Amino acid sequence: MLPRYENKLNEIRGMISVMLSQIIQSSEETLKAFETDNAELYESSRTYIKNIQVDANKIDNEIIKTFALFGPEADELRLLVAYLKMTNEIDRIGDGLKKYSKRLHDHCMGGCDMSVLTNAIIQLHKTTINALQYIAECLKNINSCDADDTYRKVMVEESKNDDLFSLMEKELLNLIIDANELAVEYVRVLGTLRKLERIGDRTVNIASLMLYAQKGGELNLHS
Amino acid sequence: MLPRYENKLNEIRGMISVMLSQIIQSSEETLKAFETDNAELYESSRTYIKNIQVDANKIDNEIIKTFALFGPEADELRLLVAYLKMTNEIDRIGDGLKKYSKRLHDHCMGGCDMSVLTNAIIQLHKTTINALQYIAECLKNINSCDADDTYRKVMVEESKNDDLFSLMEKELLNLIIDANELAVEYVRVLGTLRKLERIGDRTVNIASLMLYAQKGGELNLHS
Amino acid sequence: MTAVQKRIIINKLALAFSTLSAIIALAFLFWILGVLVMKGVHALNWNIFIYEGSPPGYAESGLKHALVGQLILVGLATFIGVPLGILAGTYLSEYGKNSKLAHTIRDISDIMMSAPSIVIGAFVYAVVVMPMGHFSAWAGAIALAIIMIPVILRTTDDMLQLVPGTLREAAFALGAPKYKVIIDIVYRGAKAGILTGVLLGIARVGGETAPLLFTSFNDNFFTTDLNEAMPSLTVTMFNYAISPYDDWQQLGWAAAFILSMFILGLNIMGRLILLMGKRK
Amino acid sequence: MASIIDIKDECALHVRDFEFTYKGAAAPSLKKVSMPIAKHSVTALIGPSGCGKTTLLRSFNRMHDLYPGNTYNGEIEFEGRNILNPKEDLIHLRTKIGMIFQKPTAFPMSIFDNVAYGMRLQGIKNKSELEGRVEKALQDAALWKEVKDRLKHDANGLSGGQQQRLCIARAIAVEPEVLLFDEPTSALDPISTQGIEKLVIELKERVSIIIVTHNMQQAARVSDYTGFMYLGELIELGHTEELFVTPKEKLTQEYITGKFG
Amino acid sequence: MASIIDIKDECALHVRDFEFTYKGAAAPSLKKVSMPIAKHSVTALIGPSGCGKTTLLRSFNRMHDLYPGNTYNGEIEFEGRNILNPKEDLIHLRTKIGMIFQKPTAFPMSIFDNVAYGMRLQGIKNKSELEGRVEKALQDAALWKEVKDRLKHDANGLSGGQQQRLCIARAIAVEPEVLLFDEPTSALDPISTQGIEKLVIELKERVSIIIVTHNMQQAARVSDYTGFMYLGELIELGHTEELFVTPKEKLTQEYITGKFG
Amino acid sequence: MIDKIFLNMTRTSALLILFIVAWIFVVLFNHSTEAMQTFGLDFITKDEWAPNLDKFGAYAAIFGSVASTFLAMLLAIPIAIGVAIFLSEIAHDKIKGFFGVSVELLAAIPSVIYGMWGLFFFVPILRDLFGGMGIGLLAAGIVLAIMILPFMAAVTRDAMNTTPDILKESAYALGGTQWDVIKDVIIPYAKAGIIGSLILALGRAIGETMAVTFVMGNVHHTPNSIMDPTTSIPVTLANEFTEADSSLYFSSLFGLALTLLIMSFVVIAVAKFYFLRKVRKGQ
Repeated sequence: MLPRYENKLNEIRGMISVMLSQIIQSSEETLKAFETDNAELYESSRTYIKNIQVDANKIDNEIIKTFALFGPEADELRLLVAYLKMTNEIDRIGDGLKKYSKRLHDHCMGGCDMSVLTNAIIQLHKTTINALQYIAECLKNINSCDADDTYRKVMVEESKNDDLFSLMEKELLNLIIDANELAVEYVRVLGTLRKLERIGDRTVNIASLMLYAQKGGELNLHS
Repeated sequence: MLPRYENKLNEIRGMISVMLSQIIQSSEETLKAFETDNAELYESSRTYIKNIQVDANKIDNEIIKTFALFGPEADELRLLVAYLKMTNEIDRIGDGLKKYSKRLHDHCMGGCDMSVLTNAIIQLHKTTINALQYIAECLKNINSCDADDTYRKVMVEESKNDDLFSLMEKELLNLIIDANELAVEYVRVLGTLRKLERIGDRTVNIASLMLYAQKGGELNLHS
Repeated sequence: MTAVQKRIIINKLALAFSTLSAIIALAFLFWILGVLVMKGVHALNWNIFIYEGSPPGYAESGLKHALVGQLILVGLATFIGVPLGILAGTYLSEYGKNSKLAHTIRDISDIMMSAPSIVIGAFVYAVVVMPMGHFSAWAGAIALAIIMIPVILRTTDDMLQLVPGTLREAAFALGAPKYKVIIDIVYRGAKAGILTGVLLGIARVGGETAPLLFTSFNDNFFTTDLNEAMPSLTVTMFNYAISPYDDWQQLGWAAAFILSMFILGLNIMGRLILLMGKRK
Repeated sequence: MASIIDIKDECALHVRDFEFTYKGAAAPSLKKVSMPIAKHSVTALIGPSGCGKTTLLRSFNRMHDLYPGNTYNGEIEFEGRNILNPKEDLIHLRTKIGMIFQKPTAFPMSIFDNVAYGMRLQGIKNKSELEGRVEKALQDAALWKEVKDRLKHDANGLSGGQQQRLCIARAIAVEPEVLLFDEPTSALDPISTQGIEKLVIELKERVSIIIVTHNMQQAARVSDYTGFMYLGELIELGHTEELFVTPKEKLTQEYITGKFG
Repeated sequence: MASIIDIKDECALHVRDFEFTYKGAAAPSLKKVSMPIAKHSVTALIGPSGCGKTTLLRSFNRMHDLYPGNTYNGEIEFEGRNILNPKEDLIHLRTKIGMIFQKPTAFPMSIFDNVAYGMRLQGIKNKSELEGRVEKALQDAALWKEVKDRLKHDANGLSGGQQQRLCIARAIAVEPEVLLFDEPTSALDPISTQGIEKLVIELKERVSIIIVTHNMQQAARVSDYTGFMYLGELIELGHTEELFVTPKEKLTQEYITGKFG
Repeated sequence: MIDKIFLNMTRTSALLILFIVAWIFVVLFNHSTEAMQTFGLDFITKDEWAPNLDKFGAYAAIFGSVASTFLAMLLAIPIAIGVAIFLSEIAHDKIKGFFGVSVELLAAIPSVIYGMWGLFFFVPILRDLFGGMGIGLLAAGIVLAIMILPFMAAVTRDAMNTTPDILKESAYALGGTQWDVIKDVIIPYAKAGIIGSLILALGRAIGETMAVTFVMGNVHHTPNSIMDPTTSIPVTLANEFTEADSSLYFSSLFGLALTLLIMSFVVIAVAKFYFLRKVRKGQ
């Protein structure tokens, strides 16, 4: 393999890793902001992922160039296709996270009583961060990491995530019924938390893409 | 170009076209169901897109094979990458539409008073169908269609879509505040309509992918 | 009988015929070779190398005069013919290439290569022997050289052309002047081929009798004077063979054997050089 | 170790534990090769030079028999018999299994006579039958239009790509069951190459095709099955699409992604 | 009509309205070609056979002058002067612009002498200087390790790929500014090809490289700029990445997607 | 500078060949004018060769040359082609190598030795078989045939060997037998080369002196049967050149030499320009 080709593959992997770690940093900082109720942290958490869409598009274009120049085959082909699909997911994660952070910030400044939810939110947040960390770890050594294991672990986090969200949804709907004027606000909170829940789905997709890149078979994604 | 390669490209385009037309049929039938309040139509509208995710994955795998066998370059490379990204969007549209249809059905059977929204929903629905039809039309002759024009038209529908949705949201939030027990139901309606609104965003992405396939430049997607 | 069966039978017949003709041909050829070796070895003894020719009946007669004369004649011819042949071949391959002049020279020299050698003898007789007034080693050597030049010219031309054009271009691309390219690259690349050509050229003239008959003529005595008639193995062999004397005929066979071994040796050497060149 | 696909369809040829040793060689050049060759499909053989792919190909029509001293072992099944049998009628075998070579091999005769040659060997003399079959073969080889007005001309006047198609016409004129292609485009320009590739794909409707190529992309483009060979062994045989997307063996993977060496 | 990129960096060569006509030809083989060649980068020339890419390459070191009767027109600027000037010192020019050929052209001498040849032509006789520079050139050509113990051996004993690297060592030993590669891997196996491609990429640190290749993928792999030629014209010159993803000219597009013919 | 000197050296050497050939013609022509003026056409149509009467008619010598060559070709061609086929297509590698080299080495043996063999070993057999002296046209023809056989076989084999392996293989691949391949592929492919080399052998045979000097008989008389002794141009030259005692005799011998040179020139030129050129074009 030409060093140039190898460099290009590494470069792309690196760019995706950077995006992922920005997302992780951002979500960790959002969590911190929520725990400490710190407005500045909310602000700064979003700066990490400001350009995530631009980055994702840049990566896509690099992948296309790699296709054009090196005509990848077999594992490299699968890897690049997986990357191409991953950028979609990461981009959406970034977008969701941005909105989540902003709206959580708003909610906390607003009048809703979040206290009943606080623990659950922290939990939801943590499972999300865990899932993100698993995939970031595996991506570092995409050729040799245990993608099967990663997939399993991410799935575990995702189902925790699902359960937590169902719980909170019930809680919130109850709140809405009672809240009158604040109902609208609670509706919004629900929407906000749903964003976090979605991130979990997408991490599953990423894990399954990594599995595909490593093992082949049919590419299978879930919405 | 080998006939085999050309066939493969046509086959893939055909598969995507079929998916799109299934989506259009499904959404048209949902609209009809909503207009005539016909439970059976709701049911049948969803059968069109039952397998959309499977189909999307099948297309992705065909695209990967084409990459492996024919090492596409230039416009064909761009087209295949665009397809690979498009299947994501179409898959999500299908998923959204499925849920939308199901939930709209539920709402209509439920107790909310939708009368104030009926017109707006029909409008929203129509703009969505229009946008879908524009891209389906362009896809038929992806090499020669006026992708610029399609993109413009889809954008127009999308902004109509946005406006309509903001209007409805305001309306619904008002309803929620007043509705007490029915509040939860209204929250759900909002979520349902948001699904339809999302489809609009995705049609814009598809239109921009087609533009990329034709014209090149940098690949640019928006969440 | 099907078409295929018919073909198989015809095939067998045809192959049998060609095998048979090969056997006939080789039988004759080995007969000749056998005679040469038997007669030659039988007649071979040390005296041949020690004594000069003498009238029939003398025990102390040998071929020393003819052996030395042969070497002088062939050596002289090589000395004249080889440089001229190589230079001319160089011109054809490196400068003339596909020009009309080069093609004319090539064609004429090919024809010369197969021209009757006795005619060359007559020519040299007219232009060397007649003006000098007597036979001489020079005349013989010139006749042989004239026969040799086309052989060497042609092989040199062929062998130089075998050197790939890109090799020359590569040398030019490094900034080498033309004569350097020819000497450093082309000659070196065709070394084995040229050497083989030279050996084959020598072998070719070594066996020539006809052109010597009336140029260097013959002599029964040892001489190294290039301005005198000079004995050679071939002419001596011819004279002895047609003589009615048994001991002269014996000497003739010995000469034939020695000469044949010499020429076969040159041929084998040439072949080996080419083979070794190829193996590299 | 090797990963050989099991072909469910009918097989044109079936190689079993096949070993081939060149005259005087210490070790066999092909080691226990077993592979099915699917009927009416294109099977490509790829691998680095010296891997034995051409040696294997030339075993299918016993081409090695032209040079005495080579030894076969194992079995190659064709039409229910083992063609490695020393008593195999090679003339018959070679009319059933045709071959196309690296370089175009137009015989020094007219275009018509080239195509008619194989049929004449089989004893067909009827002029109108010959003419009909020559035309058909040339049409099948996508050459008829280009040469129909100069059938009597010397075949050496054709371009390289045309000559190669002529050789294909000559080979299919005798209606073989199998066609062997030995790097058929390595002496051709890209455009002629494309023509030959098209032809290979079209021909599989009627014959089973085995093609040896040093050009991986060519194998990808034209074949249904691909076999990867290395050091005289068949490492992997699979559906082309699968082999190029998800090779089962590490060696195959390394070869097709260019990591060798 | 042509789409030629404007190179902002310094140029190694600059071709302007260049026309070239072979001896006795009615029409020029190269028609008004204008192109910049970027310094310290690899520029690839691609196009169907007969498009003039090799003709253009061989104009850069006036190789055509070896065969009299060809005519140049226009300008090729190199180090501030027009090298098409009939008074140009060709021997000097060719030491500044080296060339690697389709087939390895190892001279019939030892490995050492091969590499030293160009330096000796320049009059360098000092033995230790020669030795040092030969070693360096061989190292730069990634050949030192393989041959350091047999520098006195005949260069023809090397493999094809090694010989081609030897030719590269010989060319860079005289420290040229520009290296011309004329399909340098067309006679090599895939593994040696990879070695040469690696080398080309490494060498651009020090020299400007122009490479003619009939293998589009090779151009894609090794070059920074790619020029597409057709019927003696330069149709497009652009960044390789852009040219292969989004060619500006329809002809380029058709060529790289294999739609020609 | 050095370039120029080198160029001039090579060019002069090359031109020397042309000069020598022209010179040969001029010299032979000049020396034979006396004979031509004296006899005119009679020189080649009359067969009376009587030095003591100063009558020189070369018909017998010319006839002898042509007849012995014709006889030799008749005998040698089929056998040479058979040998060539055997060497290039039938023989196994080891035999091929041994026979091939033997044939080539035999082609290099000096022709005078063939003549000696003919005289001492072959002529007696002919004498026993057919009576008479043994020496004569038939003996000359056979000895010439045997002498040119190795050359002919070697060149014919070389021409056949130029047939590319894959061309042969593709004929086998269509189900051809060895003979099919030989007659349909190899011989047509090498046709021009084979004919060209046969004619080259013919040229050699015409000019051959030493092999036939022994067995021709050197009698200036047109033979009545192939067993009759006769003479040929080179034989006459070899035997009589040094004995010529009158200028007309001498001039007649030069006339013979010129005739011979023209004959061989024409034959070889035909071979080269017509057949061998074709081969070169083909390749």
